[in-house]
Amino acid sequence: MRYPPGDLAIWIFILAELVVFAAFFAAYAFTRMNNVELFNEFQQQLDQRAALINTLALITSSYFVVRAVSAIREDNRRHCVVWLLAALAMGALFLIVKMGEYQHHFIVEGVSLSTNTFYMFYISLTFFHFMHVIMGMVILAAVVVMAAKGKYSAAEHTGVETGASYWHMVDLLWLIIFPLVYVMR
Amino acid sequence: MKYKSQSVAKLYFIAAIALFVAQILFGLIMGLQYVVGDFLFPTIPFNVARMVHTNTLIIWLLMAFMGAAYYLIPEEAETELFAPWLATLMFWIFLAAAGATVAGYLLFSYSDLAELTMNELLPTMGREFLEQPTITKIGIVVVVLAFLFNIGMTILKGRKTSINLIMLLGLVGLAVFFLFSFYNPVNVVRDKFYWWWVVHLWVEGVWELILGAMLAFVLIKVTGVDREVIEKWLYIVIAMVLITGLIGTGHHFYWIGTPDWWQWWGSIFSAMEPIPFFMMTVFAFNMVHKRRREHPNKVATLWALGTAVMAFLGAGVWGFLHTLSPVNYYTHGTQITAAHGHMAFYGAYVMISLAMISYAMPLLRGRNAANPAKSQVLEMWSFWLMTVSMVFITLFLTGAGILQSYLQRVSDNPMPFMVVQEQINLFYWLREIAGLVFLIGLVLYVASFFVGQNEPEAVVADR
Amino acid sequence: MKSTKRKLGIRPCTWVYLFLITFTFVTSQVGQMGLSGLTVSLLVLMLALIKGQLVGYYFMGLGRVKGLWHWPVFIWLFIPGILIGTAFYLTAARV
Amino acid sequence: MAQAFTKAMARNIFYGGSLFFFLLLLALTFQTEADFPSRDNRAALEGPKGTQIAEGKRLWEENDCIGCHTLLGEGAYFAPELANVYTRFGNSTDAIKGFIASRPADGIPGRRSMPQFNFNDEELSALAEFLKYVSEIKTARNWPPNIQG
Repeated sequence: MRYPPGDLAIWIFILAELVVFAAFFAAYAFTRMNNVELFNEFQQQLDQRAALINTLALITSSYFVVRAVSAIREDNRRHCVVWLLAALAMGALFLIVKMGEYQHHFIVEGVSLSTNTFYMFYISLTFFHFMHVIMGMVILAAVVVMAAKGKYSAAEHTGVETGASYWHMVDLLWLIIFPLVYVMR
Repeated sequence: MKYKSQSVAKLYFIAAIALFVAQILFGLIMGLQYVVGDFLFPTIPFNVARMVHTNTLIIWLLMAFMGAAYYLIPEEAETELFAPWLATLMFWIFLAAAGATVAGYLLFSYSDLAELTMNELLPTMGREFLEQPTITKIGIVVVVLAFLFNIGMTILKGRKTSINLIMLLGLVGLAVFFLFSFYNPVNVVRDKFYWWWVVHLWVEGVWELILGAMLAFVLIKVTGVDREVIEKWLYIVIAMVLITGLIGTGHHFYWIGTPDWWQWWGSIFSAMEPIPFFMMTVFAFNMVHKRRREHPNKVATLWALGTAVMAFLGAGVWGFLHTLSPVNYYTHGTQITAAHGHMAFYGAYVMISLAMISYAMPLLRGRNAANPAKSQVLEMWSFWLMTVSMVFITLFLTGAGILQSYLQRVSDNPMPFMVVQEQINLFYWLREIAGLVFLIGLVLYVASFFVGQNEPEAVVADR
Repeated sequence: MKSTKRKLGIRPCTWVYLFLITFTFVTSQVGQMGLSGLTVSLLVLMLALIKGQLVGYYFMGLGRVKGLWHWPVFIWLFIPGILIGTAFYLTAARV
Repeated sequence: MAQAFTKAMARNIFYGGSLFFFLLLLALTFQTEADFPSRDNRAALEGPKGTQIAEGKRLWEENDCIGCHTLLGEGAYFAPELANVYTRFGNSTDAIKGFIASRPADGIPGRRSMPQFNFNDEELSALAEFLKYVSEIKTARNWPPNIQG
């Protein structure tokens, strides 16, 4: 194969998104250089357990999507839909846990983008990613609807692969955010 | 020309070129005032010359966009314009309003103009690029609404192509974001913040949809490449424009009292803004390379390729130069901004308008496909003169800006503004000379419409 | 694509999934224990990059793609990885 | 195998991506509005002083000062930055008033000069108060970089 699975257009989009996040990651790491104490102090305010659950949720969700793609490659539409729904459920779990985290930081602690540099990065990175999870879920939901209508088959399932590729990117981003923002110090 | 009603575009294009000439003349006056401070003082003070320079630019670009819309939308929709008479009527209203406004700038002092037009009822005047009296702004809204209605109805009754939809979306966005020009709070920070919703979201947002649609239309016509291919690239390019450009607005929110975190958001997203311009360059050259036919209108192709290159240089590269907040800290509001503004406006919007005019005018004037060779050669000369002199204007202003930033802001003993201005005088003289060359190019451009009219049309030699 | 009949047993993607989960627990454990320092950070970073590569290679399916498109995720992990690693190294060197 | 790159997908990305980033811009605008009170010196806009500042801003606009000067770096680049002119003039509104009032009507031979606007004392005070208010806006990194603007 010369091209990645799914529509090439989504890959151009994925590349653009990856570049933006890469810039944010590098900015985080280099800004931390001059604010080590601040970063270390406020990193400890973050909820490690929530981050663990969320990482597991996204990885599992990504795995379910992989299974959905293999199901449609075997022309098994019903399994494809079921796996995608399971992936969506995992995405929803992520959102719920994340909202719990935000509820604590935003409402209980009253933190905002302007609180300090660490929270600026924490909120920017995670909220931007949070919006991507929602976007990814919207895409997956559209794929589920199409799959349920029987639009995909073993011969033609570019749509499933396109949605899957985007969703894996959402997972991929989190795989870096998790250690960078929550663990590395 | 396939549809009779497309001919209304001709009026718009002629007015656009006339205003373009006025814009350049006032640009030269300003350029001279930079070095001969009392030139025309106090008859035409600098601020008046600048208002005329920037406002005629905006108006002639709007004229060109409307002309382009009236030309390409019926052709794409494969139907006559919904109401050609409305288009003609709106043209005269728009021209009269524009003429009256410019005359107002020149004949009255600005404060008298404000009083005369009852600015106190809804104060919107006196903000950069939005200097038009409130009544003119309302006039623009009325004209644009009538225009949108007209082209919207045309699209509704005809074929719905991607180019038409994107053009329409861009023009609707233009109208919607212009509404922010009526919001003028006393709070300066808020005033500036929403002012950018007009200025940035126009030139780095919806105008680029218009640009993209016009470029795609011209490319389809002159290259004969499959519409499907051109349209999908168009979508990708403008998607990237908005993805980077919407949050890219943040590069204006570094130092105007807006919160610090904009420095990160603005820097990161606006650093991506050259990407769509680069894609556009690759796209345009690719399509011309893959062309399925040789179009006799060579000069239209030249303008289209010129747009792709110069927009990338002016908006992409020169924008990137000072878009990162640590750099912008020193360059904000210096001649660097002026350098970027000149090349970006010329490269993106002036050149695409001229590309469209270059493609459409021969057809509007009753030719089969193109102007006679003699006329085209002259227009190519004007292309190179204007483009090369604009490159030099930009380079000289960049030189001036770098020195200015250093002397006034970076060095250990910052000098006062006016002292620095004298230090960089040489660059302003060079810029003015380059400006004169630009004017020569413009004169040739206008002349190209009259040269060789009786000669036979250019044709393509068989390959 | 040639389809081969799968033997019964665990699919490759499931193995990848199990690896990802394991690595995640390791990373999380490091966090919970409050371990810090350059070596720990770089190890955690390394784990994350490996995880990313697994996702790119097996989940996104780039492993089977030949040519230019084989590389985007790898390059994406590599460059920020180097940058983040450098920044943490310089930070540690400074203290 | 299906077509690798379709117009339909490109279109979806355009609409979806634009909507996504526009919503993000709205979210960031919301946050900006929440941050404004701590930066934009809005306290100065209350009371009789506030009325005077509003009058000053009106004069600033109706004489197109932005056509030559920059204010917080925005405007024309023909004349000095005015966001910090209050501090540059030694924190004195009187100095600002004196400067504006003393511009020669016929300009300065061969040099750039500010026009004579014939403001009365009340108007001069309003303008000076407006510029003082702007100088007290809290900008990031206290931009402009130095007193020269």
